[in-house]
Amino acid sequence: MNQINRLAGGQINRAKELSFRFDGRSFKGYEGDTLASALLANGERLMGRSFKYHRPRGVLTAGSEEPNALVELRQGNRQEPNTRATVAELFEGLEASAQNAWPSLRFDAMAVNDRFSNFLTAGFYYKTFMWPKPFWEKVYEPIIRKAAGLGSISFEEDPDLYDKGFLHCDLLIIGAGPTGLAAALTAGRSGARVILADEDFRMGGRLNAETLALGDASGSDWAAEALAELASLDNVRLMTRTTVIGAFDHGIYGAVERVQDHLPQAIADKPRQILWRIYSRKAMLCAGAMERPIAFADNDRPGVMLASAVRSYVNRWAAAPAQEIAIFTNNDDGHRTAADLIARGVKVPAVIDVRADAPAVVGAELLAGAEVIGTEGRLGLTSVTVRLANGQTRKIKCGALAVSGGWNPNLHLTCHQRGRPQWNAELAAFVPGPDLPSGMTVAGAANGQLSTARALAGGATGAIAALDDLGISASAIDVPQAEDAPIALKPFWHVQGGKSRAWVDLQNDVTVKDVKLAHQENFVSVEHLKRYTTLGMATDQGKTSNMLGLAVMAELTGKSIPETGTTIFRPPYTPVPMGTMAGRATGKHFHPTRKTPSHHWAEEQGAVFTEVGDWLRAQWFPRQGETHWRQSVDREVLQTRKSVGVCDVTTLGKIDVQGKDAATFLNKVYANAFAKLPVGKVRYGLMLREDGIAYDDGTAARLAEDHFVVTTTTANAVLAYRNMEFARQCLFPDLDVQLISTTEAWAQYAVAGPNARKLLEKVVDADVDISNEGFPFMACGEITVCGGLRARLFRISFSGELAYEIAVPTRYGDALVRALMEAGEEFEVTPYGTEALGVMRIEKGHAAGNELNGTTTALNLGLGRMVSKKKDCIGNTLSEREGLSDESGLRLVGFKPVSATEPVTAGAHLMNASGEISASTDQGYITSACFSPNLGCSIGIGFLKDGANRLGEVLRAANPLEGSTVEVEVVSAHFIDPEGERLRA
Amino acid sequence: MFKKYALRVLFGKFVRLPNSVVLWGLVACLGSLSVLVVFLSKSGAVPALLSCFSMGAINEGAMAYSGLRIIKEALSGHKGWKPAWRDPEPKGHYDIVIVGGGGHGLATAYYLASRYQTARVAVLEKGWIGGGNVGRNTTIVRSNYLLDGNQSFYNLSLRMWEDLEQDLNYNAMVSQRGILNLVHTDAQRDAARRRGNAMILAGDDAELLDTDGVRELYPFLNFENARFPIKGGLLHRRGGTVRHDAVAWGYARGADRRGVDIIQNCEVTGFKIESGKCLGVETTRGFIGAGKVGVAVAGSSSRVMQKAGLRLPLESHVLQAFVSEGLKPVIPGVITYGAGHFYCSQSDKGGLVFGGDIDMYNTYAQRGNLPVVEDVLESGISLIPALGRVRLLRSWGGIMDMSMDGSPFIDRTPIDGLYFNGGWCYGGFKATPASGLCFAHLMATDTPHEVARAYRLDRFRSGHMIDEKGQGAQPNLH
Amino acid sequence: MHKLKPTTALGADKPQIDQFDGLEIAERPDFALASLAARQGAEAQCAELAKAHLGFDLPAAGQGHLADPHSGFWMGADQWMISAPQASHEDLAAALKTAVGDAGSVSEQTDGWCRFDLSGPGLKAVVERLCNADLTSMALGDARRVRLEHLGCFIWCLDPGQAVAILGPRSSAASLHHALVGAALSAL
Amino acid sequence: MMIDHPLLGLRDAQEFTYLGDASLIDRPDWQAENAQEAFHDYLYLRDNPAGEHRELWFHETGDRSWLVVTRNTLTHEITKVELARDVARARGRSK
Repeated sequence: MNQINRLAGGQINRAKELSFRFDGRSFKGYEGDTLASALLANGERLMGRSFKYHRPRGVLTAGSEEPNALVELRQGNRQEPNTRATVAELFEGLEASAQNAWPSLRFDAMAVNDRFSNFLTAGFYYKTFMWPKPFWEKVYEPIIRKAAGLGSISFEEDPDLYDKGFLHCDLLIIGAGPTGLAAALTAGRSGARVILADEDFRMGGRLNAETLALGDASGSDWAAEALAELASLDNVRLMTRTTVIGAFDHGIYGAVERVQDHLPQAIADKPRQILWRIYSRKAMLCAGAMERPIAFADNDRPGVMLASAVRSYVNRWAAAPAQEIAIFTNNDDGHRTAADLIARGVKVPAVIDVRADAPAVVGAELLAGAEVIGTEGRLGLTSVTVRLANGQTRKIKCGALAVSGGWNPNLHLTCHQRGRPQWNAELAAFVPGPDLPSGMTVAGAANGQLSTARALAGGATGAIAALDDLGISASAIDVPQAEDAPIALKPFWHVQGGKSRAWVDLQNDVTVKDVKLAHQENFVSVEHLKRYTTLGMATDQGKTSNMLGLAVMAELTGKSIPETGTTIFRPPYTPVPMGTMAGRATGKHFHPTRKTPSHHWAEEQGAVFTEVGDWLRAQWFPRQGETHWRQSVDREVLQTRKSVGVCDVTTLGKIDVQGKDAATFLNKVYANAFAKLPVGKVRYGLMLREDGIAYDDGTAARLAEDHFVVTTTTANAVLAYRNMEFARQCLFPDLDVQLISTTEAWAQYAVAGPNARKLLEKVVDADVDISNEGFPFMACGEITVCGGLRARLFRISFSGELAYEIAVPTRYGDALVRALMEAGEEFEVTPYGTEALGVMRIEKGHAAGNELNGTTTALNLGLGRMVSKKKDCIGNTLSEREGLSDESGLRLVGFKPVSATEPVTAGAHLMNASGEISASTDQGYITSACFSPNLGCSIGIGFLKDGANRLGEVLRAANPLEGSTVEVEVVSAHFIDPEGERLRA
Repeated sequence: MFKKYALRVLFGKFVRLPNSVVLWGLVACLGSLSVLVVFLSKSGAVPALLSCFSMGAINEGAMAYSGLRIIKEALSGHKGWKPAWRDPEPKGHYDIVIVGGGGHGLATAYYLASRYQTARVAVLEKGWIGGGNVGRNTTIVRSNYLLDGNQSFYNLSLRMWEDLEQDLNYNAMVSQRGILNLVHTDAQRDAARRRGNAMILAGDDAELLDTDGVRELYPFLNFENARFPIKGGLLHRRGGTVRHDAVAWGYARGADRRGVDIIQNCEVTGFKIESGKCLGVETTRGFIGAGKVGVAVAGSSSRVMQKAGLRLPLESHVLQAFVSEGLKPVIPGVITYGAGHFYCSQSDKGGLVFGGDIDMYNTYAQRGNLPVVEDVLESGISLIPALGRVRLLRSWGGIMDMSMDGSPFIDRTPIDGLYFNGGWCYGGFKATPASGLCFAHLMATDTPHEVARAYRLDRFRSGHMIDEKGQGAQPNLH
Repeated sequence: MHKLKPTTALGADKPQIDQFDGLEIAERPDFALASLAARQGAEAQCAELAKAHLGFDLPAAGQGHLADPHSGFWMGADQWMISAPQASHEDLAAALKTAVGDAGSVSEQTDGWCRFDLSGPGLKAVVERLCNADLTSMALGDARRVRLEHLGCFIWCLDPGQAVAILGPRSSAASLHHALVGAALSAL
Repeated sequence: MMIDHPLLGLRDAQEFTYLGDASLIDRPDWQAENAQEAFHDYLYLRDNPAGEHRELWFHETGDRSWLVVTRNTLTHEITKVELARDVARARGRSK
């Protein structure tokens, strides 16, 4: 049975026949079809099952608002749940399967829920499943979760690429129906930068779905002509398959372009979809309107459709939903549908019009003042039962029912900034309110101008007005003659009476009965109604149901619809793949990767790398025969302390501070004093937040009276720079000081260990004196290395050894590290990574990130004396608050295990030697720990209440998380060379 | 492997039955119950049976919610369901007026009536109850706090969640599915260890997982191609989710049953303050006198308290939240990315509920902007690449009362008889039961509840911040 | 002359060049960079001395100047980036400092940045996938700081609509390059 | 959002880092009698208005200038943008 319901004509390419599969069966369709139109052409009405009752469902609409016809598209790692058959373009080999049905779409066991619907009313689950208590999580909820949900995912990584982009325009036109096309022609001819976006793969909107004439051309021909002209204009960008999903602040719109969804195979390196951020100066919403259904008993059977959708399928896709199509309407649109169907040779058994004074119909029987009170057919409509004006009932045989309850303007985007729609009594619909997103205007049907003529005029004049605001003058285009039918509608929402349930929200199975129950239980506010019944919460976001629900509630409360409330819409306009919103910055490219100057060299050495912020740093350098990382790290530490080691410290933030007030400025941003630091000297500095908490430490080297180089921790480089700019621009605007980051400009290496000087002497140029006298501890200077290359040398030490940090322009960093290693060969120099660096700083009790955790003060860190009381600096005043200056508060101390073989663990909490182990007896915590190869045991540093006065005390380090408690002795945090003789050597 | 996993999540941890058995199990239980009731209704035993089966709400007799009640109503056309709460006219004076008909305000009223026998209590809501953050959050409940001052409070709150449904006779779907906070660096593991230990020491539960432990729970996370590899996670099994709207409705119903007047569409426009004492509130429905006034209005805290001339240590920011289209079971618990802004759970209805960071700028507009959406999804897809083709259905925004240290306030104000509850940042939902209880305790007894002593408005003056994140006095960083 | 061999930002000894249908992406290690900031109260003097040395007026906000040997663009309030061929101006910063003396603060920036030149008819299509710079509004020499794949970069107009230089943080050169190539493959 | 930068024109707010109320410019005198009280109010208390709000934004991936933006917190409408340094000077801040 090949395309038994395919009619002649239509905007499909019959030259290109396509095969596809649905629910395990093969079908044929044509290029230009959607999955829905192709299935209808093949006589298939059953396309899905509803969410709760698993009722058989067919297609209701011909657009993205479809609530029923949801399928799983494609296979394997491209399996795509909840795809609307109405917008899925047909392609050769398309595979779609039914979802939320078991074992099959035709026989769905879960349809038994429908039998129990009387027990499963709105919100029933709030009232039960509470007994016995444990059953909720163990029995009821698992069953409910299993039964709920729609489509399923493959659990495999999505193989497709997603992209992002940025566009700029004077005028963004959303929707390419008659209104949008008229607007685009007007604006395009004026030379303004125009973007015309439409979600469909064929622009023209209703012009492609109606048989109306524009001037002497058919609607679709006129559209094609207009599009051809627009395509020829460089200043106009046509974006088909592009849905504007959100209206954000100040003229920024989000738009999703579906680049490859209509292709059988993905093209390598090309994105599946693109998220465009459109910067518009003005925007026109020309999104048209959506027809709305009428609720009546069993109005959810496959074959019950919106009248406009029926016209779309018949006129655009040449696919008749059935051989006999009855019509149920409260307005003239139903009659237009009848005319179109009859013209295409489809039998129209009756036009059922709720209006007693309905106009006559040619070629079909008119049942004026009649209502549909029931439908029949298990998997598809076979007949409808009608209550005639005279009260008699009559059964009418039909395979489809075209329903028209009037039109709702597509005003969704006008609500994205919380704008509220207004009620329009003539349309019996909400139209855009006054508070629109800045820069947006609305025209055509979206603005309640439903006739084609008004749409065209609205688009043209709207564009002129919008451009006029921008100082761009556009001249009027001559709009063609078109129908200008008045609105002839009798507000009618649902048929009273009828034995069975009448559906309001088809997908979520919300019926008129549920709305009544909500009202009965006082869930009368629209938001309560939605949340209690789940009305409008389905994947169609209530596009076809919200108005109906509101109208039913209005009847129940006896209020008008606007009094009852409005519902506003939120982004996205239609559901968007999460991958599209993510774009390219995922997986390995989630963040940029920052590499140090020695990265390639370290790779050659077989280094193991670790993430430090966005940086990749060498963690350790395994040598032949080393089987465990500890072996490598221990060796690096011991060798550095014994002879000499080299470590890439480029990642530390570097900020150039210049100006005649540079020293004064540093006095403000550092807790300790810098004014008197001599040129050629470095000083350790501690930065506080204004609240008195220490947040970063580093050094400042004075290269000249008016020039300092400040270093920050790797983690805080950006923050420290921002804070310094804040101080410079906002707090001390008249200081002569200039800042610029030079973090990336200089490759910097620490050379540490007893032989550090000997090694460096072989690298620095002969005229540079780095003897202890010529270049003592904390000296700094601009020197030359390796035969004249400019470099900076600082005699500072994180390891506690005799140490220097040497910096050269980054492009020479690779060469310098090789030179240092070569020069160090005779001393068996070792490169060391962040692990060894960490071990050595813990052995010296230097604070780092784990200690600067955002809650610790200089006092806690044992640096209280550094905070100068003689000068103003950020943070000193509030650091004196009682809560922060407790003399017996937390202090940074060291810890050693009482039994040398036991581990000290960072994150363990400190408890007194005896007594209970609990939060109330907590004495502090260990922040950093490591195995010290020099002390031959593991050690740690951390914060202990009144720590300074508890040296020698034995405590318990409790780690219940990992089931261990270790006895530790409180010691000075300076485990090695407490007098600091080595670094002065 | 994924199929096997899919099956496991499909049937949940405890129920390992084939599809059909599960299905017919449900049918059978409903079926037999209905038969039972039909039979019993003939014998006239229904009322007695109902009251004794009404699940810890005997006091409510036949009004109580229960499975049997549903069957009874179903068989009698659902005529018997009464309004979940009344819509009374405001009285001229109440002993205690609560400003704010959100989760915290309604819970406060419920506990005032149920635990502190406060006779005349009103809740004033400018819109419709439950329309603020209690209806806009991502439904997570947990007690995984580090600092003294927070621990005992959230510990109590989580214990109250565990008994909530029986207490309220309302199924708020408290579901302790477990919360997993991932760690990606050694420093994060150290911090997680410190936190996990603090949790255990405070009487909460925590487990430190390694990479394989995480893989066992969530095999489909990005383990192979991650920018920031998953090195483990801190698992809090008693954490989970709760159906947020139901919390507001359950408290409202419970409070209403106990005589509390819930007055919707009643906006407070000012306070009547004479010689340093608050005597009541001016509202859009006239003056309402009160012995005590408690304000629990979350994101609107500054605007409301400003009417009493008070400046607060907090800012209002918008937090966006997102839900995907409905899916068959994917994510059993709650998972939180440690290298970006993303956390996610799956509702019983099937939607993935997720969120990330706030929009960063002060705002009272319940909507956000695109950069944060992109940031959240970049993080989400980086963590769970299998979600690429799942569609984002809806986004919304809630206004967070972001405090200066990320911790809340439950305290008196300098104005006699005026009390304040706020500063919940985006952690307000999980605090609802304890917040209500402690605020009720404070107002009823004029002494702070022992677990909420630290939540003082003047703690910054004395330097006693409760800063879990260590971000200092910048609300948008907490 | 010193004996240290430079590497490019991508870590090779030769600059990377990628060809696409309509676009060339060329790594440009051959430029020296230095930042110049006017001292407070010495703005006019700084501008004067800089002009004498560079041969052009320090550009206004958002603008730049292209010439040989010196080019430059505005970087921030009273702050500019100056560029010159590396081969002839290895000591660009030092020379500039000598020229402006106490009227300006100069910092070497040569290796703070990596530079990729994008040229060809496909430029617009690729740039619109990378950042929010509106090429049609950029005149010769104009420079904007933009956010590109989470990186703060400069985009510098070398030939309106035809060629730009993109300067990014040197340590992230590989990530930046990956983004540029990815966008080119995607858009062209 | 778009911020109309006084020097660069309209820039995407995403290029900026937000700090908070512009009153953070008015840092108290550390030597004043009630310095600690003043600093407390300065750092911790906020008007947090629903309406016009003067606030500090840092053009982080831009020209590194701090701006004072006057923005409505209900509508997000921006009515004024100034260089923070000019504002600071106008408020009499100096060295």
